[in-house]
Amino acid sequence: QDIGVSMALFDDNFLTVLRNGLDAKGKELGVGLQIEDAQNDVAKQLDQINNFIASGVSAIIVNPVDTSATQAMSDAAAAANIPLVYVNREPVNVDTMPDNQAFVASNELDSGTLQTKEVCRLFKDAGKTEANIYVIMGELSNQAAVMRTKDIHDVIAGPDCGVKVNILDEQTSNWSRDLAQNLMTNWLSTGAAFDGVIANNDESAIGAIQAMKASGVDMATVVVAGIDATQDALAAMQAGDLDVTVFQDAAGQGAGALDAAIKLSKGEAVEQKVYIPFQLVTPANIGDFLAKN
Amino acid sequence: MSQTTHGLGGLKYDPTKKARAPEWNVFFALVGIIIVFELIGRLFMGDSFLFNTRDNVDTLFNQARLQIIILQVSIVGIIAIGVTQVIITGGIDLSSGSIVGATAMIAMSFAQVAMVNGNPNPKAIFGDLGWMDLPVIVPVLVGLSCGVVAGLINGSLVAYTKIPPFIATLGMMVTARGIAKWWSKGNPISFPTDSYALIGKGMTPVFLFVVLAVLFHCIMTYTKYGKHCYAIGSNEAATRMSGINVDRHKVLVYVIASGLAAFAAIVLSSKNLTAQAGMGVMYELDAIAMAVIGGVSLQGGRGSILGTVLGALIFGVIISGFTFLKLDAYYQEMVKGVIIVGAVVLDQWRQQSRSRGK
Amino acid sequence: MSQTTHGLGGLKYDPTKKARAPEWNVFFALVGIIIVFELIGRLFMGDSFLFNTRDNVDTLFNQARLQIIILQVSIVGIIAIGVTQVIITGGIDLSSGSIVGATAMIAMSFAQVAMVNGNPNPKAIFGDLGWMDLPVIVPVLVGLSCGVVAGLINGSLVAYTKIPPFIATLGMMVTARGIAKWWSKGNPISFPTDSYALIGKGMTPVFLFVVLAVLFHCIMTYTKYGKHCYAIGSNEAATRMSGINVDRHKVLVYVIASGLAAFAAIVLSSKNLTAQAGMGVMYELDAIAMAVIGGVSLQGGRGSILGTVLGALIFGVIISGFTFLKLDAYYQEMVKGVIIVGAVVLDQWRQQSRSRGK
Amino acid sequence: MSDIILETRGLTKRYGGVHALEDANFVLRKGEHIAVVGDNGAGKSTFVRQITAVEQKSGGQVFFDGREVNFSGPLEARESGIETVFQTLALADDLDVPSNLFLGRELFKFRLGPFSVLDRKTMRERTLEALKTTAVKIPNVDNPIRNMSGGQRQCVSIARTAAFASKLVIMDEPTAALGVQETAQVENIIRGLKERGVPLILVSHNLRQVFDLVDRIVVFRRGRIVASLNKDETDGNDIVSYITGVKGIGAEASHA
Amino acid sequence: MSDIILETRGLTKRYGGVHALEDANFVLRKGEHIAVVGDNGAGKSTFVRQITAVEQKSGGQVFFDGREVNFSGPLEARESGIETVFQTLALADDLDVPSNLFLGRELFKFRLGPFSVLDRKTMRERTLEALKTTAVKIPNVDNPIRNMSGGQRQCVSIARTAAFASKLVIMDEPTAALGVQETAQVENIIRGLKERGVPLILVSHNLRQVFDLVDRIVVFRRGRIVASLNKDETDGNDIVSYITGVKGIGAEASHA
Ligand SMILES: Nc1ncnc2c1ncn2[C@@H]1O[C@H](COP(=O)(O)OP(=O)(O)OP(=O)(O)O)[C@@H](O)[C@H]1O
Ligand SMILES: Nc1ncnc2c1ncn2[C@@H]1O[C@H](COP(=O)(O)OP(=O)(O)OP(=O)(O)O)[C@@H](O)[C@H]1O
Ligand SMILES: [Mg+2]
Ligand SMILES: [Mg+2]
Repeated sequence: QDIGVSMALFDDNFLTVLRNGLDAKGKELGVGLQIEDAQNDVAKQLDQINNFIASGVSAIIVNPVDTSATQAMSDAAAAANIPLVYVNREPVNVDTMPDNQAFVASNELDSGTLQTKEVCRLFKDAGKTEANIYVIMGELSNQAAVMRTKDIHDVIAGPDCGVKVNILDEQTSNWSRDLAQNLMTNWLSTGAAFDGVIANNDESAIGAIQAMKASGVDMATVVVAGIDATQDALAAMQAGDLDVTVFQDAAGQGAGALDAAIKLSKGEAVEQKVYIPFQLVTPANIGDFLAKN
Repeated sequence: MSQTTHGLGGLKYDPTKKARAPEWNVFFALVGIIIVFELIGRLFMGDSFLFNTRDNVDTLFNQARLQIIILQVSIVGIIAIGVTQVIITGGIDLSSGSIVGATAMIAMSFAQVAMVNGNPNPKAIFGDLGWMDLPVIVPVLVGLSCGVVAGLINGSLVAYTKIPPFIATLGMMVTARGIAKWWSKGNPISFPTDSYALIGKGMTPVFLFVVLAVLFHCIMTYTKYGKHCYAIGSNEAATRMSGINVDRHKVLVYVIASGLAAFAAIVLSSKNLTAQAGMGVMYELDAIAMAVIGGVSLQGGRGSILGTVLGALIFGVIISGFTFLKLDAYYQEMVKGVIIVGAVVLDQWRQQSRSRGK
Repeated sequence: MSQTTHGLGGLKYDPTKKARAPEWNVFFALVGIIIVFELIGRLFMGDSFLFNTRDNVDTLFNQARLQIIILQVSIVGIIAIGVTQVIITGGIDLSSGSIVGATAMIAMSFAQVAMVNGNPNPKAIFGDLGWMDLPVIVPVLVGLSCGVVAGLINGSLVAYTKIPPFIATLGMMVTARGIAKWWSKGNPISFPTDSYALIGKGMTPVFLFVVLAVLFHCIMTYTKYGKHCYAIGSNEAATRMSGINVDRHKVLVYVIASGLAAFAAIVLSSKNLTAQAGMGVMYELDAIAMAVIGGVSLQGGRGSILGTVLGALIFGVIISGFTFLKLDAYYQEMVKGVIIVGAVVLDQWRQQSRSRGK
Repeated sequence: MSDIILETRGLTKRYGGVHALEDANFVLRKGEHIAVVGDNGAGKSTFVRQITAVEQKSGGQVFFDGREVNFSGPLEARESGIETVFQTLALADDLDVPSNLFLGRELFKFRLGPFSVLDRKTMRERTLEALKTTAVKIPNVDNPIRNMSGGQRQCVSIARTAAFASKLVIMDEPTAALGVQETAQVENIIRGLKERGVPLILVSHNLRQVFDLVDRIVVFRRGRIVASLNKDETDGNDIVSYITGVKGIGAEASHA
Repeated sequence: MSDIILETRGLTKRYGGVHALEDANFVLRKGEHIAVVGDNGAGKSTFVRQITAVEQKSGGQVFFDGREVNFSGPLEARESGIETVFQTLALADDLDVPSNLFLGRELFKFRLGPFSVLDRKTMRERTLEALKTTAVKIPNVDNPIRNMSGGQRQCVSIARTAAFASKLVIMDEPTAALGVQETAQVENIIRGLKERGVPLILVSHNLRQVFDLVDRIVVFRRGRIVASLNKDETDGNDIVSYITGVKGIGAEASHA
């Protein structure tokens, strides 16, 4: 029994953990997994699915590059009558999927919201009524980056925040630590005062932290938030540099997706939608997450 | 006097010993790679790469595999047809991948349906303007115009400001990617009309690729346009002195190349039923590699569309072969790099041994 | 007889009218771009780009900005020094970005500490072997060796199999990226030793960039190595006929280029305190663009390290200028593309007007 | 005035500090054949490049066919009727012989703008005819020009110019690479031009040839025109003394 | 045997179906000067390219300095002592004159492998001296070769060969682009080689020059050596009849 897996991206911290979860579960159950790297290319991903179909796999797991591109994938798999499971990102056609397709994912709306609300809370606790922040976005062509940035705007514009937060500037680091470092240094060179940095991912947050430390900024006075809860981020949090991050159970999602795929290939019924929630990570509960990602 | 059909006397000339067309080498490389996959499959996996081994189907070949081999390269292949022409004139086009991204976004936004599953289209870009459910000709023309405009800019920069094509198209690459992201602020655009969805459905991309390849093969071989492409790539100054309007010709070449990239974007977005700003990343390098593997010289002046098509097929076979062999994804990239280099080394080596006199 | 210092008589020659070095044009472009940013800043934002406007500091210039301008390009700049040499010999190197990725991963895995915040290092690659807390020389040498090996492969392919450098280094680009991903199966590698972290700390990258630039500028100008680079790029066949071992020279050039890329990877991973497989993506294009903006001809034979350094500074100024102007991220890419093209057009235009006789 | 086909007044070209051509005043009448001679590096090819607008002149005026011209490039010069064999032959190395001969003047089977279909057969036949007038031997005209010998290339270039000659022909050292027979043939082509009344500027180092073929000889020295002599009023030694500077404007300075 | 410096036996070269050189048997003795003449495209340059290993021969043997050689490239040929002026001049267009003259033989201030520091001043001075022997005029030797006239380029190439002449010198149409004075100077250089006892192969279309300079004349026709005549036993007309095929091996076939 062979199962084909198409991952959106290999060299992504979070997706690697998910992939490792899949792999471990596969070894445990003794199923052969063939994992392909779509390198963030929707078209390549669709081709990979067609290649799996040509090889006659018994089920396909897809970590979609683009959740709005899933219709064509569902169609291809349905035509060949091969079960399909989406993992980590919710497909657009979730309501019209055929019976032998399912998804296991988190709701991307939650991550940015959790993160920004916690930042608001920290500002409030520090007794501020108004705060200036910088926002570091991920790659602009990526949906997660767009969603998370939108969440930030929604929360600070909404009633839940309680503090008046001004965004001084909003730029992209393409998810990368290095560009985030340069970006932060450029911001520091303008001399404007700020109270926090919200980044779309942990790598960018760490880059900002490194730049601030190099310029002698007191890390206790700024709030820095990321998303992913990577090991580097947790270490930064332990060191008191990073204040907020968000954890999502990558390994759990991977294992869950494989379970569903195997059941579908045997013709068993599964629950079509499985949501796995995001969890907020702060210095208070960091201990629960150290061994997870 | 039988020699006069070939020339004007002088040395002894034996027309039967004419050099083999370089495309043959590429063809042999393609066949060689297929045989290697087939052999590995038979020997180590008890499965066949090309032939059908499943009981529920009764065709000789594994049809699904033959189809995907061509299908997965036909879109980059369409781009490569245009890139080949640019390279033959001695230029290079790094912008095609980004033009795919930008065109896909723009064209798709004119191809959206009003209602999805009974709800208003959540991603409608021009929903406020009511520009939905437009006839398919609108997004196609809009898309092609994007390509033509990009090509005009590329071509004019190269022809009239005399900056290196590498830089002109690099600038376009960065700019077009920026436009793609800006168009819908990074959001993907989905839910096209049924008629738009037909353009890239099933094996249609393959059909379009083949038609375009044949068309441009004839153009490059039999028309003034083609002859002048080779002349410019061979010696631009001489071509200019021969009274050819090299600048205007170059603009035309870049317009055709970008037009084909835009067309590929339309097919691609239709095939995927979505457009996103990251589409087409690195396609320019794949397209160039296909052309060069197919024997097109980056010096300009030499190569053919046929060669590029063979180069594209080599790519297709490699990708499918890797999945067939269940090669670990980590190794796929490493091996792909080696095969690209290997195919060109082989070609080079055969050409050299030929020029040694036999 | 005063002419004999320049030549052998014949035409009248006026040494005072000697053509201006092309680097001046690049320098003027750089100054022009700075002035534009300064003007826009003064007129529309009430702030200065270059000068200090803060009360708590009493320097004339905005020192932080001057520093970041150079700092953010010094790593790609180091790569561009090597790429410049490759381009001058008439080649091209597309692999440098991927070599950065692979080298960073490999070097970093030999530079890890045993304990992080009191816990065992969760990411230790060679934890089982106890290869942690190694002296800094180990990862540096390992990293440089990676570069040398990659360069040997690139160079040998180009020199001995005669395949186009575009393909040889494209193959290396794909392969090295595969190696980078495979090395730690996609996981990032972090937590280096303190001594390793010193290599890229603060302004050290700038210092290293400047030292390497001066060193290689002298080498290209005053030594046999440099002279032969220009000769090969100018006319490879002639250089070969002149009795120069062109093949061996090319290998050396590619080794130096990849070695510099590997060195840049070490500095980069030390600066970031982490290594990831995706590091260095697109650096090759930035490096090439810096060189070409700096007046290095992709035809080979012309250009200088000084030009490339100026090209790098143009990049740095653009990036900082955008942040200074708070330009919307969506527009940045579009404008960046336009500026790259603009800088080269300007340079081209000045050269042409000069060759018209004045 | 009306019998002057080409005139230059004060034509000047500088490369950086090198004064390659200074104040050249030159007149060519209809039907006249003029030779341009001079040392290596005297500025002869530079003079040709300014007239044909391969480069932009630094100063002076060019009159062609009765009006002042400022060609923007060789394309325009050619369209006005100036055909040139350049010293660095203007051939496309990767194309075969017929394609080179007809480059920019292809014959078509049917026309469709840039996508007009070439009539390769006719072009090939006409090529063989045109080349026969130069006596050159080429075993296979389908080979690319890259593979031709120095003399074969030169003959292709000359055949092209001769075939399309119109108002003015310029040849920069056309027979330098040619063998005995081919040189004789090319000289015949030039005589043919004379009969057809096509004016010619011939740059050559071969004084025997110059005296055989042309009406007037213009001597360049150090970027200046130092003499313009009718063939009948001079001889080889006289010309050589102008070339070497024993006679003429620069005579004193040449010993500096 | 020992006074033969170069010998070829059955040397053959084919390009695809083109038989450019067939069964060439050629002998050059120490100190001897030989001219190679023949029509355009007769295979003279092809012959030179096989001896100097610019291309790999299709068949036959080459003996140099007493032993059979199979040079892998021009580098090896040069290291064995064969200096050549190629018809397509082997110059690096973007480098200035001294750099071209000393290319591959640079002088150093101090040595450090590939990073040895060049002694630019001395090279420049020696360049001016070497060029003086060719009588060429170059206003500024710091300009790149790209900007030199045809004759100037040729002179740089010749000066280089003359300066480093060792066991055998080959010149492929060295004076084709040269002016009157320069040609005379180059002929003097060749006479100098004769005095120094350096053997020479001179490819030339100029029969006057050939008879002035060499001891023996080898005629190529249609890729074959059709005659090898001592200067004193022949004359211009005789040579021309061999070149055109009136005399010699191919005499009958030439009328086919
Ligand atoms: N682009 C240039 N830059 C600088 N100097 C140049 C350039 N082009 C030509 N020259 C110089 O101008 C002078 C005249 O060159 P030109 O080619 O006109 O000589 P010529 O008379 O044709 O000589 P030849 O008989 O050798 O062909 C030469 O000294 C040459 O070095
Ligand atoms: N690479 C090649 N491929 C095919 N044919 C070639 C090639 N090189 C040379 N030839 C042909 O070989 C013949 C001999 O060329 P070669 O250059 O030896 O002539 P040559 O005697 O030097 O003539 P010239 O006096 O014009 O220089 C020519 O007909 C030429 O077209
Ligand atoms: Mg000249
Ligand atoms: Mg020859």
